[in-house]
Order: sequence, then C-alpha cells, then structure tokens
Amino acid sequence: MTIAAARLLWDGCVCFVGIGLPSAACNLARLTHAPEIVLIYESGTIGARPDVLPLSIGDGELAATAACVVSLPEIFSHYLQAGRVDVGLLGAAQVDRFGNLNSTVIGPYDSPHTRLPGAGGAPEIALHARQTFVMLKATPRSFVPTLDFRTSAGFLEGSGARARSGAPGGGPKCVITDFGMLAPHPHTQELQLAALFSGVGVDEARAAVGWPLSPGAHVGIIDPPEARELEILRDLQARTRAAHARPMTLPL
Amino acid sequence: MTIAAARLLWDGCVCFVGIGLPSAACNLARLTHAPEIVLIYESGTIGARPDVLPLSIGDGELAATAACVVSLPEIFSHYLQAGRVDVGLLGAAQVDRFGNLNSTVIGPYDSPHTRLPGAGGAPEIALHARQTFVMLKATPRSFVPTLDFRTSAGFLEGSGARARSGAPGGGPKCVITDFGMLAPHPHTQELQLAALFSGVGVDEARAAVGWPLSPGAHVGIIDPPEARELEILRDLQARTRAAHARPMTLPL
Amino acid sequence: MSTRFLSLADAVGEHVHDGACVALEGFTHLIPFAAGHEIIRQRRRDLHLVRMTPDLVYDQMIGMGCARRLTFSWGGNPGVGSLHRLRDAVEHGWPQPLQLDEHSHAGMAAAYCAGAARLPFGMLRGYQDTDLPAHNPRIRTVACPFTGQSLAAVPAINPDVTFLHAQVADRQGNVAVAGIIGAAREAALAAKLLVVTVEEIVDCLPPAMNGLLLPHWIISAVVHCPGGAYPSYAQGHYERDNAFYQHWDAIARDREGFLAWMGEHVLGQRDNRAFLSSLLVEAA
Amino acid sequence: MSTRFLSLADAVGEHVHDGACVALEGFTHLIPFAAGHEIIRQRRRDLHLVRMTPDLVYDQMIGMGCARRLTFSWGGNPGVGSLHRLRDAVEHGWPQPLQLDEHSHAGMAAAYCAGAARLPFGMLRGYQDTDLPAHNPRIRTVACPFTGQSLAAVPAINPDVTFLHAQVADRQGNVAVAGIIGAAREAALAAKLLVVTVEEIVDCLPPAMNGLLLPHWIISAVVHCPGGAYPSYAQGHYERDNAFYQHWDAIARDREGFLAWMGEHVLGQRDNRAFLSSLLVEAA
Repeated sequence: MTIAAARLLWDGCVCFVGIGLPSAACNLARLTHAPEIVLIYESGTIGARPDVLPLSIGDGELAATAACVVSLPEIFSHYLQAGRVDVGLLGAAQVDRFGNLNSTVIGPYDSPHTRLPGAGGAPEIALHARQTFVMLKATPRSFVPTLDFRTSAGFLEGSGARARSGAPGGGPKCVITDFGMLAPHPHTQELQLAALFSGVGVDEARAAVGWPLSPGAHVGIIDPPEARELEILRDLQARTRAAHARPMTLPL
Repeated sequence: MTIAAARLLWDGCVCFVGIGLPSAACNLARLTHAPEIVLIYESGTIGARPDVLPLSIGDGELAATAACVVSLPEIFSHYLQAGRVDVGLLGAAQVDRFGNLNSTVIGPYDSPHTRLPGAGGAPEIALHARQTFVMLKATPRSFVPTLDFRTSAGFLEGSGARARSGAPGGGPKCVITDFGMLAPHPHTQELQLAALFSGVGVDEARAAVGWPLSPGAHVGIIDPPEARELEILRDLQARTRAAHARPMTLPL
Repeated sequence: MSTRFLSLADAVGEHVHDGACVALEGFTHLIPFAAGHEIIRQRRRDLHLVRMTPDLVYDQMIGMGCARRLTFSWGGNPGVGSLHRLRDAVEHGWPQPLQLDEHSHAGMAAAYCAGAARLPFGMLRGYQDTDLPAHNPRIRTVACPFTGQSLAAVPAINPDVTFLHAQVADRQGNVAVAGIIGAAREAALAAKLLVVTVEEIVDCLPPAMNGLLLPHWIISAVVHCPGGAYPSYAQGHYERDNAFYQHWDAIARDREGFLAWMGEHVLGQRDNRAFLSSLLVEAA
Repeated sequence: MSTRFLSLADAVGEHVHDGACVALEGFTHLIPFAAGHEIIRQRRRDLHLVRMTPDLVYDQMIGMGCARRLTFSWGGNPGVGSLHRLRDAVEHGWPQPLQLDEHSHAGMAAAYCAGAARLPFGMLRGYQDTDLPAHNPRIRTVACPFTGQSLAAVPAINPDVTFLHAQVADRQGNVAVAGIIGAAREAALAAKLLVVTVEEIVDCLPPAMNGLLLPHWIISAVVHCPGGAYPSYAQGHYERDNAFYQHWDAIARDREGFLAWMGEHVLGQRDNRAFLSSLLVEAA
C-alpha cells in the first residue's frame, strides 16, 4: 500500500500529509523518485525532510528539517484554504461508495459504539486539496454502503453533487487499500475497482467491500515492489523503529 | 510640548506610538521616569528601545532594539483591537471641540483643497486605546469648530455620545498643544483649557482656538522643563539629527 | 510591571477555579503536562477544557474527573490510537459525562484567531457537506456582504486561562518560543489570563526579531518548570518520548490501571520533579 | 518545480500588464523601489496600485503616469510631509486623475489577510464613527451570527501581482525575510503572481524555523537585485537613507523638477545598478 501510494506522487507536488501510512508513502516518494516533493504537516512544518518517520504529526524531527515552521492557523488558511495544496492524503475509519469519509464515530453521535478521534484537519483537506488520496485497509466494516457520520466530503451522492456544492478541491482521486485501488467512475463517481496488487483476485476485493463493487473500465495490475523501493522503505522503517524505541533520557 | 506629553506617561504603560512628536515624547519618557514603558510602533515592533528617534515608523533601529517584531495585521488585531494598549498618541491636521480628528483632507473629499496623508492607524487607535493623547500645534485653522473630515472619533457630539456608540476605548484624555493642554469636560466632553505653560496667558490660548474656549474647573500651570529633562531631550535630538544627516553609503 | 514568577502550585491555585474554561495548548510540541498534573493534584472540577488535540494530558485530566466539557478537534493518541479515558467518558460517562464541542482543526484555529483579535466570531471555508454542523450548534454560517457567498462561522474562543509551556523566559518575564507552535500564540492572546511554564530562566533574551516572543506584560505568571512538557518535548531541550506515548495505550486502557498509575506518579508526587523521578525509578 | 530566476526587466515585462492590479509591499522596510523603477521604465499604464503606505515609490509611479487607481491607507513621506506627486494627482488630476480606494491600516490589513486566506472579505472592529465608509463603498458591515454585533467588513485584496524585496534567496528560490515585515507575507500570499527581488543569492538557506520564509513554490520569479530597496533599507545589508527621504520633498515639489530627476535617474538609466551609480555621481 505504501509503495503503491508513493508511486502516485510526483516530483515537486505539494502534499498535505497525515500521520501513519500517508506520511510513510510521502517520505518514500521523497526518498525515491520525488526528491523535490513538498511535505506539509498540519503542525505547520513546510518542506520537512525527516530522516525517520515521525510518530506524531509534530515531532521535533519535522521542525528541525523543515524549510520553515508556521502557525497552525496559517497553514490552514494561507496554504490549504488558499488552494496551494496539490494532494491531500487522508485516512479514515470508514469510506462509502462515493469516497465520503468517517473518522468521528461508529454508532449514533450522542451514544456512540466507538468514539473515534474526530475530524482534525480532514474536512478542510477533503474540501480544498486539488485532489485527495484515501488510504485504508478494506473490510466490509470499513468500506461501507452508508457512513455512520460524514466527517469529510468525497463525492457526496455522486454524479456531480460535489461540484454542484461548490467545493473548490477535486475530491478523491483514488482509494489505496490492501487489495489494490479504487477510483471514481467518471460520471457516477462511484468508487470502482481500478487496479489489483499482483496475485489478488477480483473476488477477494469484492469480499472486502461492503457494497457491490463494480470493476472499472480497465482493471490494472499494480507492478510488484521493486527491489530499490523495498530496500528504501525497509531502511526507513528500521531507522524509525530504532529511533522510536530509543530510551529517552528523562529531562531531570 | 514633548516634555509635557512625556510626563503624562507612566512607567510600564503600553503606548501605541505615532511618528514625530509622539515618538519623541514616548522616548523621552523612557529615558527619564519611565524606563519600563512599552513602545509599540505600528510597523510591528514591540518594546522598541531606539537610541535615536526614528524618522519613519519603521526604521531599522526599531526592529534591532525591539523585544520582537510581529506583522502589521498582528499588531492591529492581537494587540490594539484586543484592548492591550493603554495609551495611543495621535497627531492630526484638525481637532474639533469634542476631540474628533481629521488627518484626511482639507476641503471636500472629492475635490480637496489639501490632500493629507490619510488615516493610517489612527481610526482604530482612537477607537481601541484605553485613552488617547492628541498632540498638535494650535491655530484657528487646526483647532476648528467643525472638521472637514472625521478620520478618527473622539467624543463625537459629546455628552456621552462616544460611550453610547459602543467604542471600547476611552477616547481623548487630553490635547497637548503649544500653549498648554485641553481636557474634556467630565459631562459635556467639550475640550476645555486644563493647563497653560508658564508665561502663556488665557487670551493667547483663546486666540489660537477656533471655538470659544472655556476654562476648565481648574486651569493649572505646567511646570517648566527641568534641567535633566531638557538635557536628555536635547541629547536625543542631537543624536537623532546626527544620525539622520549621516551620509549613507549607497548599496553599490 | 514585570510578570510574576510563581511556583506551579501557586499559579494553578490562583488562576484555575472550578468550572473555569481552561486551555492547555501546544500542538504535539511544548504541551504543558506539568500544569495539567498540578490541576489534577489540586482536584479542580467541572472544567471546560479547550485544546485542539486533547492528547494524553487531557486523557489524564478527563479520567481523573476534572472536566465536564471539551472543546476540541482531534482526540487521539497521535500515531498510536485511542485516548481510552476520553473514550470511556464519551462512551460510558466514566467518571462523569463529558459534553463535546467538536470542531475541525481549521474551525478551531479560526475560533482561536477570533478570540485573540477580540472578534466575536471567526470564519472559514470549511465544514461544508459534513455532519459536524448538525451536531454542533456553534457552527453556523455568515454571508459575505460583498459577494453573498456563505462561509462557515464559529464563535471566538476566549479561555479564562491558557497554559503554555515554552523554552525560556528572561527575568522580566518575556517568554521565547521556538519550533512547532500550533495555535499557541492565538490561545495565549485569546485568554483572559496566561500562565507559562518554562524550561529555563535567563537574565536577558536576545532580540527575538521575527521569532515568537510573548511579551511580559501579556503574561499573568511565569513558572520555572524544567521538564514541564514531558512526555511531549521542548525543541532544543529534550525530545518527545515516543515510547511513553506508546506505553500510555496500555496504562490507560482500563480504569484500574489508569487510576493506579495516576495515583502513584501524579497524585502521589509533590511536583513535576518528583513525577519525573518516579518514572526514573520505575524504569530502573 | 523550482522558482524561475529572471532579470528585473524580464520579470516586469512578463508579469505586469497595463491595467493590472499591482501591489509593491514592504512597510518602510524592504520597499521594492527597483521594481517600481522598472515598471516606470517599461511605461506601464492604468495600473491599480495597492500599498498600505504609498511612500516615495508610488509618488514616482503616480507622477510618471502609471496609475489610474490607488488602494492605500496612509499616503505621506514618513516623518517628512506630503507626497507631492500623489497630492498633485488627487488635487489637480496631474498627470491624470487618480481614483482613491481609501482605508485605515487595520482595514487594509484585514483585506490582505482575507486575500491571503482566499476569503471574500475581512472583518474588524474599525472605521466606527468615521467619515471613511461614506467615501468608500467597499467598507460595509457584517453581523455576527452568534451575538448580532455589527463589525466592519472590507473586500479581500488579491493583486494580480505582488512585488516584494527581501534579503536573500537560495538557488531553489526560497526567500528569507527578516526585520519589519508589515503586511508583506499577506500581500505575497494574496497575490496571483509573486515576484521577489533579493539582495543576494546563496546556495542553501539554513532552516528558518519560526522566521519568515517564502517557499519557492509560491514564488513566480526571483530577481537578484542588490540595493533593490534603496532609499528604503534591507536590515543587515544597508540602512534607510533618511537624508534622501528628506531630499525627495524638494525634488518632487514641482512637476518640472520631478520629471527632470526621473528622466535623469530612472528613465535615463538602464537598471538599478545604473540608477544607484547615477546618484553616486550626483553626490560627488
């Protein structure tokens, strides 16, 4: 998933990066084919070049390697809202068939079954980024026909509803998951199977999705990871594990 | 005038300083009885301690000696508008009997006799500072019954009109001019003669004011400059003259 | 009119009252953990807590029963998972129900900015086509008086008191901050009272030029509190203890374990130095 | 996607068109004089000039007939007196009438902030009980959707192109700025195109941390132009030439003297280096 997502990013593109898989994908892209990619973390670091993956969105590594650090209000108003972000990478607990996302709550809002962390930067990333990439693992409980709560807008009810609502950004370009990728149908904007990892069958994909998954016009096969990609990713992950496990001297 | 104005400022007070006489008065106060006065220039310098008086509101001397430099939007929104300024010092071309000020235009706005520089920070300084001190030389053309243009609000039509308008700041506490000081009447808020420089007569003051000037309940005599005040002011002015006349090496 | 220098116990004792609206800000970086612990020690109740990312510090305060209401935009353990005590309060009302005033980061940033500027509301292009406005009556709209466009509006946030942690103060009480600042400046300037804990106090700070400095005359109290951001970090002083953040997931997962840990390390310790020492003993 | 490095002549030639809305920002400090001179040399017409404090650079551009409209908040020679060419345009329509779009500093700051955030308007507590709204239909009010309070509203400023001057750029085109910044950041981010002239270009800038840095990917063109702020200044490079500001009062007082000076020192010189040399010759 990380490698497939990294390949979608181009050199020089401005990414608004969430923590976890998106951060790993963006940094892998930076360390492979996209050295001039601009990573913006919502903590206000612009142009960060971390040597290890941050655990949080605001590790010191990000500030120390960034071109500059601005305030959170500025990153959201002067960069994201101003339309300066090419790609927003988003995770979620649920995605529906039109790419709308839930990261707020499972069950009713006022008496939730599972309270999730909530919106964070997602609603406005989904609204303003020129395009978004969604990354989450597929199960029928995460790829659902109907969200429990719409935290971030995708294509709403599809068929141009998003454009009619006046959203400035383009919406989800694809959903990268553990069996492959979904992409919106050009007209209905329903998420369809766009590509599979090699060795994965269509039935496997269908079983992991909570709505009747349609194949896209062309269902591609994603090239397996190259040795260099794997090596760089593994090195990055090893450096990261070592850094995060390093016992810290208490500030005493 | 400069010395009389400086004496009105107290140690630790937060002053929003305009250029010219106000800047001289504030720095004199800082160099005499108010070493901890906080000078804010609208250029964004907070806590400036200039060694020579700046010619402009944004000389490098201000930035280099300031505790910090913030943006102009921040100085106006987070400091002035937020009600953090104790004293605003204002100049103008005209003041009326209720302390309203004109620094925009003499004659009609659309076909002016004299186009003045305009508002700058004045309207909001006059609105938000806890109190303002107005400094300008008196002639019947500058102390007028009716302004050609109201750039900054004083007490409007007096008798509580300002408070009724909801203005957060307290309005003009006094007008310091070359014959002495005017202060608002406690109820009508009309500017009345509050004090004279020693050696100046009431008739002289009346002749310089374009409305029938009433004496306040007590008309005081302003103590003549002390030797120390004069010496420090003259040193400051001499340093300033020397600095501004120093030929600059062209950046070639 | 220099800032007052207080002990943390006195600063909390004087500035935090039951029922107050309290913001502890610092986005991942410079989180005022020691201040949160002292509020827990002094057993403040019914607080309206405000913070973009509640983090472990609010998990602790909520779990210890300090809060009745939470204004926030993302409530998780960053990179790890849930805040179990926050979840328990929302899902099961333990130790007491928690009213949520829920925003997005962009919305909360706008609300803090409005508070700092003493405007009654902030606006943004946001919340569009989401379910948040339906569950938060404090998200409304305002029409542009020039174009007629509809924008999202949120009420200003003006905490009764904001706590920050920072690297250094001078003897006059000016505070210099470097690194990731999040909405710390806006939360500081929006507050009625501002208390700052700092790693160190020096005689004199160099001119900050365009760096972030909080002038002494906007600060109510400065507290010398080395290590006051731990397990968060202070750029240039110590790093984030990512291992502790991961460890917290286990500590906070059940009520008993959580209460035992808080009893031993927070309630059972006099101050932040003792808190840190108690962790050192545990690790040894 | 690094920024393009251009000569000043090419940067102006490509980015400034007759009739465009152009902002040259820099509050007293870092005023892009060289850019203004080049716009005059290329004889641009009917510009909508935007600048909080028009200063000598707009006095020159207005006197040379570049402008049809001016958005501003204070139009004087700081600490000296009038801008005679600005006055002549407003009072007598010479060399052509000038439409004024007049604000206060606070109002214009709000308008730039709105522009930078791509909001359609900015708001403030301002203009209250003044005559400005009566003469500027772009000053309106907006009601708070929570409290009903009335606030002043101004439309966003989004220049077609903003010019700034700064101290230093790196080879990728990142620009670092230090010292008094006024509304330079907001004017830069509000613009459709951004051109920055700089004192020097270095291989690599140190991380700016919380300082002001304009990332290369928001900049249309960087121009290496030493002395490009003169007679304004560049903190750390050269000081403000206060004597020149005082001298300008005499130069600009009458039309003939002004035209002769501009002819000799601006139109008659190829570039900023030649402009500065011509002043040196005069002083000798």
